[in-house]
Amino acid sequence: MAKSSLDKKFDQIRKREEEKTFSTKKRSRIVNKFLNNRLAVLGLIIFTIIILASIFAPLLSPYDPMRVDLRSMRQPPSFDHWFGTDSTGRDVFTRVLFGGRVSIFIGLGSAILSAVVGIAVGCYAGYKGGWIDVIALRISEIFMSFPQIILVLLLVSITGQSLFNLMAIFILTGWGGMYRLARARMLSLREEEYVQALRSFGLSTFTICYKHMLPNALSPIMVNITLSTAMFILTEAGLSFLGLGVPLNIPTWGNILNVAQDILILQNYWWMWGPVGIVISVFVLCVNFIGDGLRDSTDPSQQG
Amino acid sequence: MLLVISFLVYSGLELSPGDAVSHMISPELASTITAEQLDAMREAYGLNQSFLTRYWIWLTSMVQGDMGYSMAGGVAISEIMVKTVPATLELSMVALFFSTILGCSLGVISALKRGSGTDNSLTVAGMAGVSIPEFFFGLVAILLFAIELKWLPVGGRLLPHYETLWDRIPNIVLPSLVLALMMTAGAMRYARSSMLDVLAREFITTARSKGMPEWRVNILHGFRVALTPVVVLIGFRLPLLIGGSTIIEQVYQWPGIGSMFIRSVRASDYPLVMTISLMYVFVVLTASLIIDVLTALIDPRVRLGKE
Amino acid sequence: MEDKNNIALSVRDLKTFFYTNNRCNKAVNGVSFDVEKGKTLCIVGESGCGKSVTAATIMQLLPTLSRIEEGEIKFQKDDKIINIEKLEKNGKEMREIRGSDIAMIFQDPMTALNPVYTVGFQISENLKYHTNLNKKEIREKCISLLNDMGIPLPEKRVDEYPHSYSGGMRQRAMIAMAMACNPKILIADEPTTALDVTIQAQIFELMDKLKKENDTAIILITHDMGVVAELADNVAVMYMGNIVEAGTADDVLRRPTHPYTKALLESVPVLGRGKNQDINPIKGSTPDPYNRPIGCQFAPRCNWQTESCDVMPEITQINETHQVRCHKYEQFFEKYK
Amino acid sequence: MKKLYVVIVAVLAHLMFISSASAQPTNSNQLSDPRVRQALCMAIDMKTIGETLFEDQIIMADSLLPNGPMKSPNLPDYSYNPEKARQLLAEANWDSNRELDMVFYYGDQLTADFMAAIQAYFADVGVKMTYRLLQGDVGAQLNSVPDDGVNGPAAVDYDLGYGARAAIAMQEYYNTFKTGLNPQTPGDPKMDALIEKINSSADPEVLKPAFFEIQEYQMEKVNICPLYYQKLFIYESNKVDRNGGAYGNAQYNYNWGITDWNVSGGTLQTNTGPVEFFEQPWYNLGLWIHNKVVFDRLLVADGALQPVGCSACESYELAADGLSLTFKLKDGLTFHDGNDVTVEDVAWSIRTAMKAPQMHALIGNTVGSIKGADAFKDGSTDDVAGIKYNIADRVITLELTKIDPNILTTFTQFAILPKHLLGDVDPLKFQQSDFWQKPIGSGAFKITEVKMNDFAKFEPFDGYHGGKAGFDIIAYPSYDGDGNLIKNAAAGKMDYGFTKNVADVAALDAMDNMGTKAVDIPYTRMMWIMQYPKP
Amino acid sequence: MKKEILKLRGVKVHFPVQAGVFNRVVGHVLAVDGVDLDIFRGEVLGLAGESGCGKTTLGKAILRLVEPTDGEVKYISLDDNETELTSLEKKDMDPFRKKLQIVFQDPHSSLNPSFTIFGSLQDPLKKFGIKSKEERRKIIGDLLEAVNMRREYMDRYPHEFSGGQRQRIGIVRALCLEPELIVCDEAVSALDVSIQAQVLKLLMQLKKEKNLTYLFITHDLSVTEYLCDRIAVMYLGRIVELCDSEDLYNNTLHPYSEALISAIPVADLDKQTKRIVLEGDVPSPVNPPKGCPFHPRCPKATDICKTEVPTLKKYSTNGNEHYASCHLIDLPEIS
Repeated sequence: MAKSSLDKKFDQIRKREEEKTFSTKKRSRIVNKFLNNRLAVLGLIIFTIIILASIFAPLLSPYDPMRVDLRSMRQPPSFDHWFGTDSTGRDVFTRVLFGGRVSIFIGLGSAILSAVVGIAVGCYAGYKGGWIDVIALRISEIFMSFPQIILVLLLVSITGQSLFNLMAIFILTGWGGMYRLARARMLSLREEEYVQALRSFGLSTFTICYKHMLPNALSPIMVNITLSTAMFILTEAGLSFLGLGVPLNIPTWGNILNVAQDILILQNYWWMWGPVGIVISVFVLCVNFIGDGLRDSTDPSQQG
Repeated sequence: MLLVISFLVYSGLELSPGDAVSHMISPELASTITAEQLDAMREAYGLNQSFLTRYWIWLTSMVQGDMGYSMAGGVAISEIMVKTVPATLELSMVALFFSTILGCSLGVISALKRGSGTDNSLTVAGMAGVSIPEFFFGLVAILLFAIELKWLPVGGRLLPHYETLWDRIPNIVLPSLVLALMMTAGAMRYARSSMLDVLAREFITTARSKGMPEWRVNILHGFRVALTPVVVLIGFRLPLLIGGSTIIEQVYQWPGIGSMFIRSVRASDYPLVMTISLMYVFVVLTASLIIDVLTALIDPRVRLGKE
Repeated sequence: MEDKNNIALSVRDLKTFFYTNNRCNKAVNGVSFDVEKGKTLCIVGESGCGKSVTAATIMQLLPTLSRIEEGEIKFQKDDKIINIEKLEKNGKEMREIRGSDIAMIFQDPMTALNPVYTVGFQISENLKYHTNLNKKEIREKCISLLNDMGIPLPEKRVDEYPHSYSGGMRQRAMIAMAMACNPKILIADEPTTALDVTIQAQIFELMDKLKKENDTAIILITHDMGVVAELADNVAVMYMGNIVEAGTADDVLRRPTHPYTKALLESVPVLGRGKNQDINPIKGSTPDPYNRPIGCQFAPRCNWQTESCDVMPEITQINETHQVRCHKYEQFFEKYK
Repeated sequence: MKKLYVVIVAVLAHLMFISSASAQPTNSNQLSDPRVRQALCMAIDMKTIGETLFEDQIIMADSLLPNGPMKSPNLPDYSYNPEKARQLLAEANWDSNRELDMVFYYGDQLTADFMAAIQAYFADVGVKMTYRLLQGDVGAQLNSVPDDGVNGPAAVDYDLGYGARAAIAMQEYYNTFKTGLNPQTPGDPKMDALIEKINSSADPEVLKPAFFEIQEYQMEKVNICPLYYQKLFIYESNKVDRNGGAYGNAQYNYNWGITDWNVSGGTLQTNTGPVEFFEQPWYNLGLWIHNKVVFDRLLVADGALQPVGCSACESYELAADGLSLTFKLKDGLTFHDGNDVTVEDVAWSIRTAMKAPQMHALIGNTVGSIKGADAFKDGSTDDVAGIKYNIADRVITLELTKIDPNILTTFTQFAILPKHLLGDVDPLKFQQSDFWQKPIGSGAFKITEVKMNDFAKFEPFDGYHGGKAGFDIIAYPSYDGDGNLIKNAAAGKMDYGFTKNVADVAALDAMDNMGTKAVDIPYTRMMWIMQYPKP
Repeated sequence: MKKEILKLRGVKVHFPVQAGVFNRVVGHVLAVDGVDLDIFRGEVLGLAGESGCGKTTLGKAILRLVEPTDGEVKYISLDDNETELTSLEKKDMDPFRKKLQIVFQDPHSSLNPSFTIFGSLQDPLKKFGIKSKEERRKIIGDLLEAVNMRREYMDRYPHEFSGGQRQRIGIVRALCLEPELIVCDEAVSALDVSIQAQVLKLLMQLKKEKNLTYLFITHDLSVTEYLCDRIAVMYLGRIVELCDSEDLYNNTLHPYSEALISAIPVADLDKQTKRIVLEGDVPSPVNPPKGCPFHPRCPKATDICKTEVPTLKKYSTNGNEHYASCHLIDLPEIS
């Protein structure tokens, strides 16, 4: 009987075990598992590269993202302009880098802030229950009974377009999910015996729920933060398609990609939308990979 | 619940700049209209009444089943709904149908072949599916299939002379597929993890211990149980689907509720915005109710109203 | 040993290793025992000793990241000896044995039954694959099985879902499922651990009855010496993947020869012995399966440990039925006689 | 001391550069300083922008008024001159930390790019500027006029605005600069007088010097910065043959000979179909396809929108003093539902137009100058004294209180609507009538099938006095400037339409099946400059 | 002379059962349904019964980890001051929380996985006035040594410990405020037998050293018999029998206790007795049977059992007080 690949792997492990040559690096199981997830590691690497590139954009590109050079518009990629130039002769590569700053700031910032709000409310409400929980639950239900993009549209049209408003809206629409997650986690943690032990000492609610319980609820929240980062970045792009995103004078990935609406550009000037489309997709993909990797590595029920 | 939401939306609209009348005037011609004319229009539309009065009027007529009239064109909102809701339903249901079937089967395959090349590539493909901005995906699909290859129409829903169902199918293919593909990825991930979850449960071992063939164990015992959370999660994603269809409707000139909503929001057409928002909420709430019913059908534990 | 024809299942030098997290866990590391027809073999040991893995191995119900390394599992099926370990994991032959010749019941009846199918359906699946009965006959058989298991109103209960059963009834249903095809061997993996004592008593009563009526051999896996005392004909005591002592219940309980067996017996209070009984804890704790002691696995916790214990002791046959895996069994045997 | 310095500089500047405009700020807003406004105008290199961004499809502008006989030959030169701009700004003590706020209301990419270009040019001369697309109530945010039309403060909050002014009548360009009517420019008695002058006659020769004067005065004051004159582009697929029909300003109605067009395949596909309803035709006069083909007018214009003769009228007569206009209607005209078109319908249409709020200024001016219009509007009379008609004779006479130089043009655009279907409608809620779900007119095409949001189908109308077209029209609901136009054209779903977006032109010209034709139209793109003090 | 530390009078804990769309309360789980019990200083009182009988809930109700629906829990201090605990404000409860502590069943969930042992344990000490870190470390270190663990272990995380070690840390936690009474909630049930004995021995030793009182909750009667001075047997939220541990085995009065004892398998081939197999399952505590809650399963049930609820009456066996609630005891009741 031919040995399957699994069998071969087993033989290897067994040999290692018998020769006592297995790696005994002292790393936490979660880190280990995450590092074993090739996609997640790849995601983390690319994620880091994109973030660093955005942060150090001025060092990486000699151009100013706002500098218009009408005489050199719509040039294909060249040594001078890696991603070519756009309709006003701005360097697309530079704009993608600078756009990344804003887009990532919006995505990550909104995700983290909505998580902060959601957790703050969710932890307390989940642990304490009572009318606070009822009210917070109702409010989150109101927000969640709208399809998110519809609510965002509604709010954008009410508050007007600006970076700050957009983030505020993302937080407003995003905290509900985090709240529910934190709450659900708290509800199950509340039954854990160490929590009951703390209660039997009469410790304050604040200490119990934010100091002792919260750290144990963090891993699914981390996963959720990554996933909402991805979602917010995509929503930002979708909103700029509808003309309701970040004001056009601020370069964001969504605003840059928006030129693809013009079929002429879509057909003839691939460099104006291709690279940024790929960067958005790859970045979101990486964030998703990281999220998935985190989920797998922190989920005790799955072995691998 | 609906009441609270309606009040919040109404007050929100009150806060937004301008009203329906000022939106009826195009900016290029705006300077030619006098303030008196505008006031006369406001009076005619009842916009000079206080906010609460207007809300009360709107609410009472709504309760009586009268959705009122769109301000921009004076068209009965019920009529607009009759035209746009089926379009959106058509689109999202087709997308939901395909994405569920495709997502579930791929997810199950992925779970059963866990760790294999198939699983990995499906996972990556699924992730990629949710990582591309949907309008971008839609536009590229148009470029490819409608403009370059000319296989499918660029958009629209009904065409003159297109009477039969068969005639209309080409129009729905692209938008629904694009929407479905975005959904599939999610459904697949849910199905996969749910299936993995179930496969680790003890009754799967029990089923195996009865000496049944693997397919029966996996499908009858595994998938059947995994279905419940998948159905619930797909239900929870329904708002996402409806939201997603908003953008796809724009891209494909699909005359649905989403594009109508965007127009009415831009035009501050209060009655229309209100009705559509509430309809969205209603759909979401109904969906969750349907999901409850469905889960009850699928899961006997819920059916009997016990834990 | 006794007449070969009496042996329903014979396990020789079985090794099953697990390969999770890129490590190798020698969960079952050379186990041999025989299961006699119509007798109850109790495999007893603490958690992690490999007793459940042994059961799963016999059924070939191991998880993906594990495999049978060595050894033989010989099953006597209609005068034919079948080497179970050679069969394909989910192949046709293995499936034919599973459920019909060897059946299994599990520890937690709450999770072992599929919540979305009726109990009747789940029992009938077994019959469908291993008998030629038609639908109606299957249903009748299901009802009669439930009736035999002492479930009241079986005609009604057969169409109910597991969640409307109580824990004890679920376990009865599990047994009905397992007994549906009159298996030669019933493997019961801690069948009562999740149940209350009064329910446990009911289940034991039932198993006892079935054994007598159907001449089924039972492999009962448990951690409770009390259960062993009540039910076992033969006993195998497992520790860290090995059987350290085996024999008839009489041999093992009255004349424990391995320090571990002895310690196990002395560490639990026995009902009726009152407050003045002496219990002696075993020192230390079960070793990490990835970091096993060299030689005798029990040595670090053993009061009788000597240098010779650095080598794994061989199995020694004390008498016809009683065997032990200890270097010092003789002194030990002497001292505690 | 500092004040003195400012005065000296101002005086010097006055002497050196600017002849008549006072070269100092009139209020706390630095933009009220004409030097700053001049500098801003000179900072923008419209020539390069035109050649690149606008693909050479625009005409440079030097004043509000389009090129033509009314154009003054003596306009100051504000073409690209960054050095001078910097110099002027220095003289005006421009606060380089101030960030100007530019607003606009076109959502297309080209405009965004244009704004980015202007931003860059401003930055080059040391002026900071950001731009934003107006959302929500654009009219109010853009055009609210301050209570005090001379001293402000401004009723709206922006510094610069990018927008356009289209007009049929040349006076329309300037009328809003009257004291108290303009949101950006403070009132000025001289300007008021000049405006009075250009409205005083219907005779072009009389008006010409008046237009010269007002142009020159405005450009000296630079209270707007003209950017470019917009062309309009009519596109057609190779299925369409106009058969000699003229091309003209397609935003309005003109004699294009549609009944003689040849359309291969027998169906003309176009955009500007209805979304929720058909817009009434007195507002955006020729923007939608139904405006053009479903309704009939009394007179007809040529491509340049000059009245050239009768359409529904048999004859017309404008009195020598310009204060009375008489039409005689053709015989046998019917609406699409078979009812006769009578002078009653015409009279009712005019009366209704006096009250209906959404009204094109051209029509508003004309109907407003009819005798008794004010009394009718405020409800004190039920009839308009200046409208006299005889149903049997099919004659209607309009008497005016003052000269309306554009009255004939008005009736080339003013659609006659059926009284028997709309007579009961409240003029204030004119658009709300059910009629606009499937309107009935007396034009060349009748509406036969409407799927709101999907398409509307028009078929030739037998009873049209101008002949019967040989093809149907299918109109899809998309409009000028949206991205769907190009998609649909590429997919062969577009046979006719017009656009003002040069990006569309490039895309359309690149297609094998499509062609475009540029038409000069009176349509000026400009930059508004807020000269009132900040609110 | 025996002195009470706790007096329970008519303690009831009812949980609402919610169902339906509006989460309406459709019934109550009568988890504890009227318990009178005295716990004496220095004794080990066993609380035995099957799962769902309310023993754990009762234990938690004493510490107010669940709020009793009704009844009184009185704490009697060494100087005979009685305090009714259930009516106290939360913050007034603090001094008594120090006196009453609990050890839990599950060694896996009883320690916070994100904190070191010291991190988990220091907050209660801080709260109860031990401000300096050195002092806190000393207290915890000393206690760790008292339970045969190394002082350095306080800086390790729970996952580095085995089940038995965790359970000992759980005991340290209960001991760190020097309580008078410890509720041991199934404290050894989840442990392997070899470890179980270690913990039992440890508990006995600590009791002696620190003068503790235990309320020992367990389903395992053999452990109870070994460890406890008195045993209370619960069934469906009520105490059915309460007596000295030896009397329970030798002079069983209640048929339920009798069945329970006989059902326990004994690891002694010489002591095999005839099992009394009870019919059916424990009824749902939402709708307990009328009359004696045990009557549907009782092999001896008569008509009176179906209608009348028996009360806990006092009898005497072997010269000791012996309480039982059964209609069918033919011993003279002692007032």
